[in-house]
Amino acid sequence: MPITDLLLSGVNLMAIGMGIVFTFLLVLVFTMKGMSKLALLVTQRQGGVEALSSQPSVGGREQVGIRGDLIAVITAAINRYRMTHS
Amino acid sequence: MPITDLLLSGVNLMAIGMGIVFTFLLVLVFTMKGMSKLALLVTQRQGGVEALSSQPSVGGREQVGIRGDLIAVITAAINRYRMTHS
Amino acid sequence: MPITDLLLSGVNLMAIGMGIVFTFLLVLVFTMKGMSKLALLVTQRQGGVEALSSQPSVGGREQVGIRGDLIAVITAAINRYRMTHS
Amino acid sequence: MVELGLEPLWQSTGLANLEWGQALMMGVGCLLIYLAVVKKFEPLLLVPIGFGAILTNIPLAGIGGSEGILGYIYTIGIETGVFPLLIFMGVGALTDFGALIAMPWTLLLGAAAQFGIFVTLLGALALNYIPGFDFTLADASAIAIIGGADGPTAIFLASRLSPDLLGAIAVAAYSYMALVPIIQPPIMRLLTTETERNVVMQQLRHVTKLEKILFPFAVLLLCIVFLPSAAPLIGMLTFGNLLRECGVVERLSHASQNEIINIVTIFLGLAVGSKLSADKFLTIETLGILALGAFAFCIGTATGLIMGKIMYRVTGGKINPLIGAAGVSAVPMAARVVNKVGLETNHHNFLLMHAMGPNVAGVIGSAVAAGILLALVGG
Amino acid sequence: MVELGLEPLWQSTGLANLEWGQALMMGVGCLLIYLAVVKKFEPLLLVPIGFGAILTNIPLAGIGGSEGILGYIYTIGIETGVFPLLIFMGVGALTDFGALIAMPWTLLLGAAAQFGIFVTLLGALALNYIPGFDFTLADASAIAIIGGADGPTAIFLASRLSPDLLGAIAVAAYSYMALVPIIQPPIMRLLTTETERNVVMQQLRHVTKLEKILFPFAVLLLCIVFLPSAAPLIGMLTFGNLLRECGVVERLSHASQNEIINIVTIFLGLAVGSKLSADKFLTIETLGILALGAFAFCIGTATGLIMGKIMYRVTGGKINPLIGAAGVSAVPMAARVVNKVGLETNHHNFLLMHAMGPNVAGVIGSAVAAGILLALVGG
Amino acid sequence: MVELGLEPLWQSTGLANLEWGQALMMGVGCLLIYLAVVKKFEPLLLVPIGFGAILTNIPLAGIGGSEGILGYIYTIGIETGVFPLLIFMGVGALTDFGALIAMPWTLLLGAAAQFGIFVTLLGALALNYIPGFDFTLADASAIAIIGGADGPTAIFLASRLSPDLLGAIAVAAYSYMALVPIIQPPIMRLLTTETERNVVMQQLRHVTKLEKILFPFAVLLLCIVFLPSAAPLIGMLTFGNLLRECGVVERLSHASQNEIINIVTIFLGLAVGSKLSADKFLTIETLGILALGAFAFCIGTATGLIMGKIMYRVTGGKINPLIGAAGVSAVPMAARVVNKVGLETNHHNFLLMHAMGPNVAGVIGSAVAAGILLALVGG
Ligand code: NA
Ligand code: NA
Ligand code: NA
Repeated sequence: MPITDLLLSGVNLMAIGMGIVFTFLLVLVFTMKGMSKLALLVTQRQGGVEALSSQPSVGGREQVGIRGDLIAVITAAINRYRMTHS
Repeated sequence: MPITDLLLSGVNLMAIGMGIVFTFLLVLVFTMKGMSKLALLVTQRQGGVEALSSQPSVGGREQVGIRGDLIAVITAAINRYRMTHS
Repeated sequence: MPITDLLLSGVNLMAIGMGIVFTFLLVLVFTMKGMSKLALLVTQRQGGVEALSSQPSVGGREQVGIRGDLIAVITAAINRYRMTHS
Repeated sequence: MVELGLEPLWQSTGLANLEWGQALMMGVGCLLIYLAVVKKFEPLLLVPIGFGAILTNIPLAGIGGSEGILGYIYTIGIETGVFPLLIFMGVGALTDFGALIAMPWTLLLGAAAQFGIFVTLLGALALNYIPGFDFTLADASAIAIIGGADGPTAIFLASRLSPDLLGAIAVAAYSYMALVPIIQPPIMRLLTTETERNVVMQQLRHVTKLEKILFPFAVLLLCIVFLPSAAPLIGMLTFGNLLRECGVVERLSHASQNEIINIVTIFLGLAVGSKLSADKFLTIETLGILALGAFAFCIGTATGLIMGKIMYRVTGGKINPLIGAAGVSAVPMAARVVNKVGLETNHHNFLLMHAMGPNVAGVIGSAVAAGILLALVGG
Repeated sequence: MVELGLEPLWQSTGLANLEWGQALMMGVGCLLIYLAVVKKFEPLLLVPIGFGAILTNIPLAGIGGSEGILGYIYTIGIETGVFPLLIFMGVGALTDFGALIAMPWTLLLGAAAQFGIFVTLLGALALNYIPGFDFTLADASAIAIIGGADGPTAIFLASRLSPDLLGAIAVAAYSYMALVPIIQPPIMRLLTTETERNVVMQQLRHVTKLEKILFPFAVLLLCIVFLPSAAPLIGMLTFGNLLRECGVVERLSHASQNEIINIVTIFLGLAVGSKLSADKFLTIETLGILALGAFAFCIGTATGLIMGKIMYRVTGGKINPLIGAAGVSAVPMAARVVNKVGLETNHHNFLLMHAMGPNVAGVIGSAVAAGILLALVGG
Repeated sequence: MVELGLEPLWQSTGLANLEWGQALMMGVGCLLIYLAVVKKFEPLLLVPIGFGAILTNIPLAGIGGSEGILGYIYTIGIETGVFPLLIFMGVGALTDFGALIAMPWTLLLGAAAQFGIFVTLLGALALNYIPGFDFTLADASAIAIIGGADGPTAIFLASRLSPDLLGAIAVAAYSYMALVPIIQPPIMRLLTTETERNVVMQQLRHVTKLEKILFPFAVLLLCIVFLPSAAPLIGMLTFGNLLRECGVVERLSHASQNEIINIVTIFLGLAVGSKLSADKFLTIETLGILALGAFAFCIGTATGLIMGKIMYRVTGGKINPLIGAAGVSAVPMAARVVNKVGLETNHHNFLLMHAMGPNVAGVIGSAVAAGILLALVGG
């Protein structure tokens, strides 16, 4: 295939490609907004919002929490130990 | 194969099958009883019954035990800490 | 192949084999000595010897160290607890 | 040059290619995931199976095809029988046979409950009288094993005897295993009297480490002598159990109980799900299989209970017949159900440990039954 | 009899057989390891890739050949596409899409950044004007995906469209992902005003567990409807994410996030490294690929920022345009860079969480772009 | 219709089909497990090998056959050489070469101990004078590597040079490695004087992180230059070690040291066990291999000690010759034995760390020897 034709194909690909990418993600935006509304409805109807809602912050995972607790406890134990030891 | 023959085969299979299942597990009952006696003999001859016998209860695993200890220790440490802190 | 020829081949193999093994490991000795000198130079030039040098003893791994610390802390906590409890 | 027309673009969308059967099967996949997540039905298996069902029914993508990832996993792991055997190794490594060793007679409860398998076999063959059904003896055997209430055994046998039905059989097996708390209690109440359910069993005796180490050898020995066709299943089960009990290979025992079984569970589930394609699953036969599966569970529970009642009589009331219901396997769900029904009658009657004996006996029992079917039908 | 002469002995040494190209490629391998260990460039991938490059270029040993361990791993894991898909499953299990769910409009930033991919495609084709370059449309597409800034996507697409270029493409993808902290900040400062960079975004709203569970289904649904060719990638990503979020399969989620992804990462890296053989890598095309890769990252960053600026205008200054730069993917590096550049301007402006939205949107965006290229070029 | 007669039923039992050789080999399997569990002989390998031997000799089941699970594992993992290489990667990740880096001259002890390999090669060939033995040069080489006292190296070489003898060779290698505490001490006491055993060696110097990172490259470089045929073994060993020491890929290092090596150990053991079938193992050649294995260990220990005595002289008494015995590999057993024998003579003389140098040198030494045999015999 001559390079010019290749480039033409490339331009076509770019047009189609960015078109689909934007369409896809734009539709996803609205799908997610619908989904969130649905989730809110379901969660409210079930009453127990707290039971189903996740942690306030986005990042944390349970494991981290547990480890954090462990470290806190141990730190406390060390401090206590040092305080009473000295 | 006509369905009647199939069903006959099925009845045969059931007879043989349940026969073998019961024979197998019945023989296993006696094998296990023999095995347990043998184990008792060996264990007694070795004297150290305690060394070889497992935990009293059937369920527990070592790991759980270790974790249990850890939790107990940490709980104690926390209580201690709170008590002296307040 | 007659056994005598096989044995001759074996003797040849032994001569070549041990020769290469010794040559290889002897060259490795000098390579390692060179490498250690190089490492010393690089490490010294970077100033922060401490930052790059590993633990004094050869064996230990970090994990072990951490576990060791944990056990030490917990042991201390237990002792502390027992002391104040009794 | 890449074609730009809207027609080829449209032709590459799923919308243009989706058949109603595929859409329906994706719905089935979502339903399985819903049951797993919300109703807690065997989630470790039903989440991957459900998702595998969705993925395999996506038009054009060919994920379950011979060049797709699910197709590869199926070929390597299920067609060879390797994955269910590795799960069995993990089950062996996770299972404490102590309760069974302490009460060897409960093996008979595990034997009786296998009756459900063979009655279902007859039922499957009888279904052939209905137009639309055409089960061979191999098909009927693979369907019947659902009554064994043991997922990996069912998948292993189906992959050998009737791969086309594997999806439906696996789904039925795991679904009914999850439904045990709903299926079993009415049958248990119906077949036992309150006096029987009230029986408090004596505490289990100590089991020594040596007995636990010898146990896998005893089971394997009998399997070798009487039923070598069950040796792959029983062999991997006892191997896993030996790793667990021998006490000198903690690393390997841990790997069997965690890494291996977890990894294999994900892949097994996805690969089983890949058999839930519309053309294989949306048939009248699937309905038959689902009906037969429920039937099998009920029969197995009932025969286990009846054997329990016999043992209650023979021992002069020392055996609570409820523990017979645990003989269907479905470890540890069935044992928990026994415990719950026991507590309903007598608030201080904890049967969990006593039910674990027939429960694990049921695993051995259905592996034996699978071996028999393989030997007599699979040849 | 074994020959004893010095000649055959000498002939079996590496010294006698080493070609300069192989020596050079071992040097490249060492360089990658150096960058990984000392400069901390994506060490999880570049250490195995670098070592694989060394091993595959050892003369006579054939480690990367059809009978060597790296050859086996490549055939089983990369040629089939299984390894990048398993990595995608792990990425799904490791990724919290909460930030994206809280701000769905940031998906558009992830869309805009994919412009880098398609511009690079044109660039690769234009390189054909230079003698020595002869990229097909498939080659150009595989190269272009470097602009997606997503390693497994690049490896998956290259293994399908242009296996010969896979080594260079993977190295370029991971190298530039590691270089994000150097490539992006100047472009970010150039294209945004201080007022824009100063924008403090409002805190993210709570995201419920149900939303997080529904999210993978929403993404997969659109993929099925519009772009089934992206279903392997999107399917495994959403499967991993469902394992993570559904809360009932902790064992499987843990296995995806640890055992599976770690094991596959080692093997994927070694196998990619085995494609860094002298004859495949030491070509003028590699130079072109490296140049195009840098170009792709710059364009992607720029278009992400421009979309950020548009959203800044449209929302009346509620969106900090810097977070557009995170749309290229390179999770989580790009989001961290956004946070750092944001803090330079305003010491109290933490953009990390807000940048995570476009950052993970970029992963979806490049998987979509890969699906398009597969559908239109891969056929 | 399924045949119901007692004859076909009987024909499907193991009892009717068991050959005495199979029964005997199951006994051998049980013996290996007994030694592993009760005597703590290399349990991580001997438990799976022993169980694999039992499974593969079950009549009719075909577990070790081309359609059985052990057969699949053997084909995929051992025939390709992949499993021993992955074990080597794990060994590299688990091994701290610090003691060797601190005392590079102890490499010579690891070299001297390889003499056992080549003397055994002669011995194996000489056995051909006895009727019934017919070892080729390849067979003899595979047998000789038992003297390397390194399990994965022996399995790797045997799978390449003499697959039929693999079972016997692997069993001999691991058995004698476990017997090191019994085989070595008498030889150590015989060949050294009390004065020599009394030598207290000076404490090892600090080894920097940089040296530990450069070490795998140094070893691999020499391997590339001099002996590319050893590159698969040395390459994976040094790769594992680099993962361990480079400090930036903790996840991968952990996976190599745990998940990968544990999983592979289970499968490797089972697959090796599957080669313990009656027809392959119950031959006069196995007796020869067992005898030669013991011989190899004795010679290797002796030549290691003699080199230790030479170094004792040359250094004016700074080297305790006992550490030469650790040169046979058998990590870490041989080093512990040295420590124990040293403590017998002098209660304050801890040689463990000093013996680790020659001990890990022995691993490199036998990999080098394996490379030589592959290059000269395997062609
Ligand atoms: Na059962
Ligand atoms: Na991207
Ligand atoms: Na050695």
